[in-house]
Amino acid sequence: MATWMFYILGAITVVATLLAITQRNPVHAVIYLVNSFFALALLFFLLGAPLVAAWEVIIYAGAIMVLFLFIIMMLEIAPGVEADRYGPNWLQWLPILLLAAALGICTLLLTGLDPVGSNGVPHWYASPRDFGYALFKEYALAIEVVSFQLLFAAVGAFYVGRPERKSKSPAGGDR
Amino acid sequence: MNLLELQSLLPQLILALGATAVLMGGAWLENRRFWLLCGMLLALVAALCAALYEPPLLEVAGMYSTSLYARFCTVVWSLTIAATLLISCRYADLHCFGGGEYAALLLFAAAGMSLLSAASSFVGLFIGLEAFTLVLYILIAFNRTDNRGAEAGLKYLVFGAVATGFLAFGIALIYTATGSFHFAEALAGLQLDGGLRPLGLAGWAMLLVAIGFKISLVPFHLWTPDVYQGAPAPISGVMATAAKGAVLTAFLPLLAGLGDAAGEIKSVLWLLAILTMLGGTFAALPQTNLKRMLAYSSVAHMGYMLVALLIGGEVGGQALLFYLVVYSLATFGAFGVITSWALADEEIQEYAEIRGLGYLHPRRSSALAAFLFSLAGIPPLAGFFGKFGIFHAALRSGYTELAVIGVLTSLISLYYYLRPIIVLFMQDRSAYQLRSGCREEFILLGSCFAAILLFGVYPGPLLELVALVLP
Amino acid sequence: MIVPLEHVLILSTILFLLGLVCVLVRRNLIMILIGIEIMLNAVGLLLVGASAFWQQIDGQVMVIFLMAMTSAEVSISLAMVVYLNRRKGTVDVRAFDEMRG
Amino acid sequence: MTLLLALIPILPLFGGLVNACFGSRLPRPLSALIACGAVLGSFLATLGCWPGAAGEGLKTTLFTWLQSGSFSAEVGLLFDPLAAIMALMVTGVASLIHLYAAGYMEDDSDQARFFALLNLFVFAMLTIVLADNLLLMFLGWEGVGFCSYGLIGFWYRKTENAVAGRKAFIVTRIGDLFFTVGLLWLFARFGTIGIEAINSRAAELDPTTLTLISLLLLGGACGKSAQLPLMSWLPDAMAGPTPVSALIHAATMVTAGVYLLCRMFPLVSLSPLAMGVIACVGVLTAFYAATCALAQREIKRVLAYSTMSQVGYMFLAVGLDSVSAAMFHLLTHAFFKALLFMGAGCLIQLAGHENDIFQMGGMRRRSQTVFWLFLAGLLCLAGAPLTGGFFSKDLILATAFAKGDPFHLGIYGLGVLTAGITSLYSFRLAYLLFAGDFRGEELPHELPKLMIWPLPLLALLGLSGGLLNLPHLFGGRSWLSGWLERENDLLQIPLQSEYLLLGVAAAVFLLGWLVAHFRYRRFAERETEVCKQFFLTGWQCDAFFDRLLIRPFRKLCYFCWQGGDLGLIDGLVEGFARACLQWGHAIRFLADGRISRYLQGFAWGLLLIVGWFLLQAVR
Repeated sequence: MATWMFYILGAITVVATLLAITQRNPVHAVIYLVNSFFALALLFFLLGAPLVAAWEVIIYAGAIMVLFLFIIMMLEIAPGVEADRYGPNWLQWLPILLLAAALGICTLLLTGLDPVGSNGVPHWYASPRDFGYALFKEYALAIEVVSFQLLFAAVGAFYVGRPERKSKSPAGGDR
Repeated sequence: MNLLELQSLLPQLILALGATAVLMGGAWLENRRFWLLCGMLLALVAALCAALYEPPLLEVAGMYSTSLYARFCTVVWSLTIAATLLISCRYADLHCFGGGEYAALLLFAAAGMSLLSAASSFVGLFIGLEAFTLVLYILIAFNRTDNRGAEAGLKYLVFGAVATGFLAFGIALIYTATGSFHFAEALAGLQLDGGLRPLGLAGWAMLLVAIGFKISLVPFHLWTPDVYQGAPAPISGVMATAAKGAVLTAFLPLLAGLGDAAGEIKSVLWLLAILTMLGGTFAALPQTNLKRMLAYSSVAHMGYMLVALLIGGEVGGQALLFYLVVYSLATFGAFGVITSWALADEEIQEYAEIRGLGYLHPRRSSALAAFLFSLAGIPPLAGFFGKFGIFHAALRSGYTELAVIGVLTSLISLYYYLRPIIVLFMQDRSAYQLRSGCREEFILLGSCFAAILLFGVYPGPLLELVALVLP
Repeated sequence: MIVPLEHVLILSTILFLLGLVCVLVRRNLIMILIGIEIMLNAVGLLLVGASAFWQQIDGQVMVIFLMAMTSAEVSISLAMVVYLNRRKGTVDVRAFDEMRG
Repeated sequence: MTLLLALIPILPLFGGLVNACFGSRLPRPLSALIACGAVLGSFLATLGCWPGAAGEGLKTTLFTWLQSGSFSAEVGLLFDPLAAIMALMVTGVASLIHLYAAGYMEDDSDQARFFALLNLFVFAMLTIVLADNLLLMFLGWEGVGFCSYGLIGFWYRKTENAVAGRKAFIVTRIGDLFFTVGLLWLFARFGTIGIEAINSRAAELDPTTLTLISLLLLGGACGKSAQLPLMSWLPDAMAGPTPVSALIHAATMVTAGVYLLCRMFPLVSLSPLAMGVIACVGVLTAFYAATCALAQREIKRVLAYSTMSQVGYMFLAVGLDSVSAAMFHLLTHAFFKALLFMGAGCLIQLAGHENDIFQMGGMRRRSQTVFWLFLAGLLCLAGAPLTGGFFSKDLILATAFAKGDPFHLGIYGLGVLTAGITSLYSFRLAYLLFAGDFRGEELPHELPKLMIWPLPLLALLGLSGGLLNLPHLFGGRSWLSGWLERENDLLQIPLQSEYLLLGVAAAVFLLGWLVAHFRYRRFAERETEVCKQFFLTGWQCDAFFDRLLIRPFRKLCYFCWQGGDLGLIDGLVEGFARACLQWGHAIRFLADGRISRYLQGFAWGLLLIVGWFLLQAVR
């Protein structure tokens, strides 16, 4: 059951992401991406990380993507902004294709080295209690550093986004 | 997290809390110079504390070590930031920087760098690296009246974010392969007989991309000249010295921990070192802009340091740290001179603009010349000993081809280091009188100059110190 | 066992590559940032998978840090977008090639 | 005491640095005051250290300068009797010259640069004197070379001065080359560069090596001390300011060669052949330079040749195995030659910047003081009985005579002849300068007081210099020989021969005076004779070297330049440079400012790394 769920959710994620990155209109892209993130959140849940799944929905789908939407709307970015003046650039795709091929070979090698089955992801569940314990006990220091980081990111966003010596911009400052 | 752990991270605590305090104070009292000097003082206190205070724990929270090596790095980065704050005094006035924010961000960058150099786990490494990268995004675009600053900020932001993606992916792959973030276990899991070793190597490939970006190795260097050119000169100075140095110093124990299993990784580094030395040197040749030239020169120097990294062990580590200090002094000094020449609306950086400036501002010009000479590795300046140390170590460790390429490229590099010096002292001048330097700038440039001269004539103590702190 | 580890790996690699493609071929700054988000999410998936594989909680904790970092980065980058848009009136990255050589 | 010892070289260094860095900002008197004060302080420090010098001497290591494997070079000072007496002379004479220079340079706009160089010169000289290892000594050696280059060419806007500076630098560099080779050879043999260590182990060397090393050291000494065949730079070096001539080319730098040989004497004296060569070089130079001095027209060139000649005597003394005689003559010579140079500076000033003695004359009427002082110096130079110069020169000649074998008797004969010539040209100078009427057109210039008053002190020292090493014959106790612990330098000849020698010396002096009196009492412009022309140009040495060395060298250079350099090397180098630049341009255009292009760089880079890993995995 869980195995099937994994593949279905994986397919949804990939397709939604594919659609997201090919959209001409950024608003549509964001909406597709939210879809992809929902599926990803379910995958997290499936892999035994309920808390991460919840945060994926809250932070990524809820906050970050909404912020993106907000900015797109605020700046009135037209869908046609990146109409390519030079036609499709094949050279651009070349490294990607080669990279995909290289990674494919890597995966093949990997599966060749380790027969499938010996290295499976087991059913495992990290309870929020364990998680919280680890987060605030072992990684308390990291939490502190990250919180400082958020503070200074907010300061920076405020500094950069503020219009010159006039009113405060609502753009970046209040995240 | 208990009191002992906090005590062990006292320098970083001083930096981070000091940054917050300066930030909050800056909101109330708008005195730019006061906050800059205050920030400088805090950084000095942190450096002093790291140098003198023996921390009670050897490792904090399984993420950061407080070894002599980490403390040495903390001292160096704190001093760099203190120097940046000092030299920015007038620059900030000219460009109407928000004093409190500027000082706070730089202080926090110092905290991030020192955490990065002290990292003993991938979580710590990631957080430390991101901490100062985030701050740098803002600092690059800090000059809000400059289009180039905005462009530079954008470029660094996009590449930085992509590099973060690679770094995170690399760490995730290594974690997948070994099941631990801690260096000791993670690296042990990559030993030759590890079942998931190929996965770990893929992780290392990603990691190398990210590191390659941060220390601008060819072919990940393309952003470097643009960002250095657009960023405010003191910030370019920090990026060329401390930001890169912190990544290198974090990388050194990582590679050392791999031991014999580092064969493939070293061979990639070998390739990157050759590419970087050649690419940086060649690209610097046709430059006509001082900051861009310094950017490419920093690329080339990263190649030399990569050679030292590759040699590894005591010899390589010693050569690397010595070179890093010496290179940082000279590069920072060069950017310091550019800072001190800055006008309110632009920085003097095109060769055409500095023609004959040597006669108008002889002291700063000769200091710049000395810094460039040191970078070129001309005795008796310290750069010579640095290069000599690395190439000597390379020869002794059997990397003859790297030493030969290094010597060749540093010969070629004379061309682009001498060019601005010649332009500076050309008779038919087109430059006009700039403002005379302020006291802070002279103190700083003077001490940089004295240091490169001192380490060139009498490198013994620094060499001993470096040998002492090496893990 | 839910799935072999390799499959999680393949899925996250595909996502990572899709993000990279988005970063490489799009010229709209917003889309480039979105591509970066996709890359980071792929990392999150791999970390969660590895965490389950090793039955350790560290990987999941790392994902939280990653998210925090991402949100900090996004706040700065979007502020930057606003700032750049104000200066140049566009979010097309091709407009920003004043410095070169 | 150690601190005091360290202060000796550090004070002039400090003064020089202060003047070099801030000199142009300081008020003029202050800059001069700092320079003089530094050297004077150094002199006082030397006096303070004096009691420690006896016997083994003071030793101190300031810091380790280089450390590489078994090789270690320390910045260490050695203050033994030899160094002490030399240091005292250098700082003392330099103090007086600094005072004089303060007056001399009163109106020069570049005073600070002058004093900076002068102080640095004293520092470098003291480094030579006090160094306890050869490497440090070599540093000082190069330091004095550099400073003298800067000082000779001090008025660099005149091409002639700059050329003279360059010539001095290059010729002394040739000598330095020998010194360097000798130094490295010694290091290779002993694994150490400590002077004492080398001297004490010198006997371990086989005779051939010993002789060769000694000759190499002699080559170095010849370069610095302007001995044959590296002598041609000294007369030209007179282009510098007079205090420079006084300090560098009379009192200190030219004696550095003698000092080097004395320092390494335990090593050098083991090789009889080298000693013979040193004696020959010395006496030949003395004779050569004395003849040249006979014909010179410029006052400072006369003095320069006389310096060369007197330094030749010192070399002769070293070659005769008598360190104390060499040091004795070095000291008295330093006093009276500094006096002569400074007096010459005064006379030039008085005559309105006139160098040519044929255009002077009658100077006595312009200043009595200068006349008497200058005359005192000349008497010492000519070896008038009972002056310092008389005793020291006589000791050298007597030592030669005492050896008794034909070789040394020949040397003695040449030395006596030279002494006669010395007396002759001294009085020629005196008559041309002071007798008769003034022949130039210039009006007299004012003489600053500061330029006068170091002179009497030097005159006193020069005249009474004999007391330093007064022979037993005159009731003295040969203090200097005792101080240097070289009692065996004392003469072992019968009393009557000693009287005889003294008589010969006095007679030669008188003869020279008489000839000069009859020939130069009344000035007459004589026809230029061939012989005179020959002497005037220094035996045509410059021309000889020009033919022998410089022209073929130029031709070779020209060939290398045209054929080798322009054709082959430049072709290669420039081609290489052009290729590099083209590569640079190509790489530069990768960075075209486009973000998407840069991002592709990332992708390619990742591809490179992954591909490299894959390659290795396949292999």
